[in-house]
Amino acid sequence: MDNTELLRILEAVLFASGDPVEAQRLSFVTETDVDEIHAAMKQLMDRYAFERRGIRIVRLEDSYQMCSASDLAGYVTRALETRKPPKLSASQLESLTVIAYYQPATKAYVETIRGVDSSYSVNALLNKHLIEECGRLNAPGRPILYRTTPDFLRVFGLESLEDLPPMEKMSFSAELPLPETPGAEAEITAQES
Amino acid sequence: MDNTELLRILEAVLFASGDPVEAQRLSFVTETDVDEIHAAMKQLMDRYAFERRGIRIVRLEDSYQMCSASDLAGYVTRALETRKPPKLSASQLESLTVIAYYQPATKAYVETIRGVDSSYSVNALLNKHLIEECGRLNAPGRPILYRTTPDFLRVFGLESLEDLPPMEKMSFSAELPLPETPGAEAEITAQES
Amino acid sequence: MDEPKYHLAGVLRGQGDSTEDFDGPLDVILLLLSKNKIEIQDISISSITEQYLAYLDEMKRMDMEIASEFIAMASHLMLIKTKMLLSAAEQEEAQSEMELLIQSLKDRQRRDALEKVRTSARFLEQRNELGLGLFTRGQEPYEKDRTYRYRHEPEDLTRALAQIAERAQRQLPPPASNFQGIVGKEPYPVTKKADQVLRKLLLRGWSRFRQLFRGNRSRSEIVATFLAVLELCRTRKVDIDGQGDDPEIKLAEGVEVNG
Repeated sequence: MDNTELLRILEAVLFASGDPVEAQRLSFVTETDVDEIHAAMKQLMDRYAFERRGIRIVRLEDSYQMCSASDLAGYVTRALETRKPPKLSASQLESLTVIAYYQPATKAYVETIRGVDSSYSVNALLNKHLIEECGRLNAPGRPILYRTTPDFLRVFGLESLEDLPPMEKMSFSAELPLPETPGAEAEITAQES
Repeated sequence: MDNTELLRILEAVLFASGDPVEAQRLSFVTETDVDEIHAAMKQLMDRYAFERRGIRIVRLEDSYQMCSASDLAGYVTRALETRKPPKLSASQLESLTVIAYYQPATKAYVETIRGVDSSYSVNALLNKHLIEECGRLNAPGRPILYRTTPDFLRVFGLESLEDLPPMEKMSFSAELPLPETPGAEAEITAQES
Repeated sequence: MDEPKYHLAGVLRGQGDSTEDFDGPLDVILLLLSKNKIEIQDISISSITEQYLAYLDEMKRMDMEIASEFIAMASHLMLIKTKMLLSAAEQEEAQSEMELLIQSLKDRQRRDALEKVRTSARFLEQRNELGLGLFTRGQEPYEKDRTYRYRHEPEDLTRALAQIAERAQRQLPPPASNFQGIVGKEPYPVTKKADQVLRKLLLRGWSRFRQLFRGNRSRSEIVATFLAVLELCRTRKVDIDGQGDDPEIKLAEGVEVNG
């Protein structure tokens, strides 16, 4: 399959899906090597960024998803008469951070670190599809384990859990470049590969 | 607002909407004249068409909608279909066998031979394109006649119906009262087609 | 003169009602533990004392100023270690001080983790500003592909034929012997059964529906019991209270059992 045709198919499939699509699935559908899929997706993402399109593609671990450009959020919300989803409360953010860093993690673990009951915030995160269940801990009571979802990555502008800054060396002077500019994206990808 | 920015916004809004968006609404959101909206949309549609994108924009009256390119529908379907389609059940296989050997055959005939209601399995076989209608029997109620399709041959690795394994020694074939002789049925089909 | 008694908890609280002042020494202990991959739970007083003192020596050698709480912690560790070697009473005391130390270490570790989590949460909060503006869309409706993609052997057809033939054979009426035991003399007359049910109910005034069947030995006895309950309802001897498959059966008011 020639490259132009491949890019067309990837574009159509990502558009039609709405949800994140795994590279594996794209590879199956196009009968193309997964590595080539990643290369083609990179090409497509760069093109979108370079042409400053109103649509962009984000990578979420090994999946890709199409979304509207974030700087146009105001127009989108007005046109669709929706609102930007509300920001997380401080306690939800804290619980989410614990789960993001220590996943898979139980509610009890979140509560141990936070020192307060976290049932409410864990449920809120589940409702917002930012975390999901992923089995049970092999311990008395077999408590539920939670992990973050691809939605979590997208909503926090991360490509992968590896983009979470390491906890010990956290400092705000060395912020992650936001993947809005093409240059920055290239940098991140270069580091990863 | 400059033209590039306008196109970006239109692209983002159409993308996020999913449904058709009225030009009026686009005009309101972008604070741009409706005529200019139509002109800009024309420009965007032309660009999509020229670049042979996997996404296209269609105009419906005074609304615009983004959809995946229709020639890529096959890829989209394969990508989005997550559930494995079910295999033939035992009763579907039985009904298919009856139709294969006695075609063209009515549902009532299938039921006489199988001794059980076969509406569900005959419908399932139609949905799977393994059988198809081929006229009606000249009998009270004019019941539909069914025959196997080329897909049936492909699925069973047969070149023609003559390759069906012989069905000798089937004890019931003599016992059962056949509602019509196959010869008569064939005649009717010939008349109708 | 009495030996001065140091209780770890007392000292920790002695310093201005806060354990914060001891964060330094506790951090050092945590560091030493993690270096040796020892869980807080498995801490051994003698080895940690030794390592802690070695650490202080190293600081001294490097001419670093050692804050007083580090010295205080050292003497506490040594004190606990010493008490471990003394009488049973002293050992017990040392044990509880040890537990306090472990608790302090755990709290310290938790506080530390929470601090880190909060820093990371602030990072995520910033990223959230960007991510919340990314709008996604729902799935586009698509035409289902109904092509049947499995492969079958032609023999599947002959097997299906055989199946049909076999079933046709079985369509003969079943022999009368099959019905033995189903149709026959009723060994449990419903009236007798109704009497038994009433007696059961009389004991407590009510029963769970399923309980009435307890002890029934055959299908026909179960059927008789069921019919008896229906009959008792019809004649308003019992009331059914509740829904589902196991309601309460109550004796209707004013009902008495004869004999």
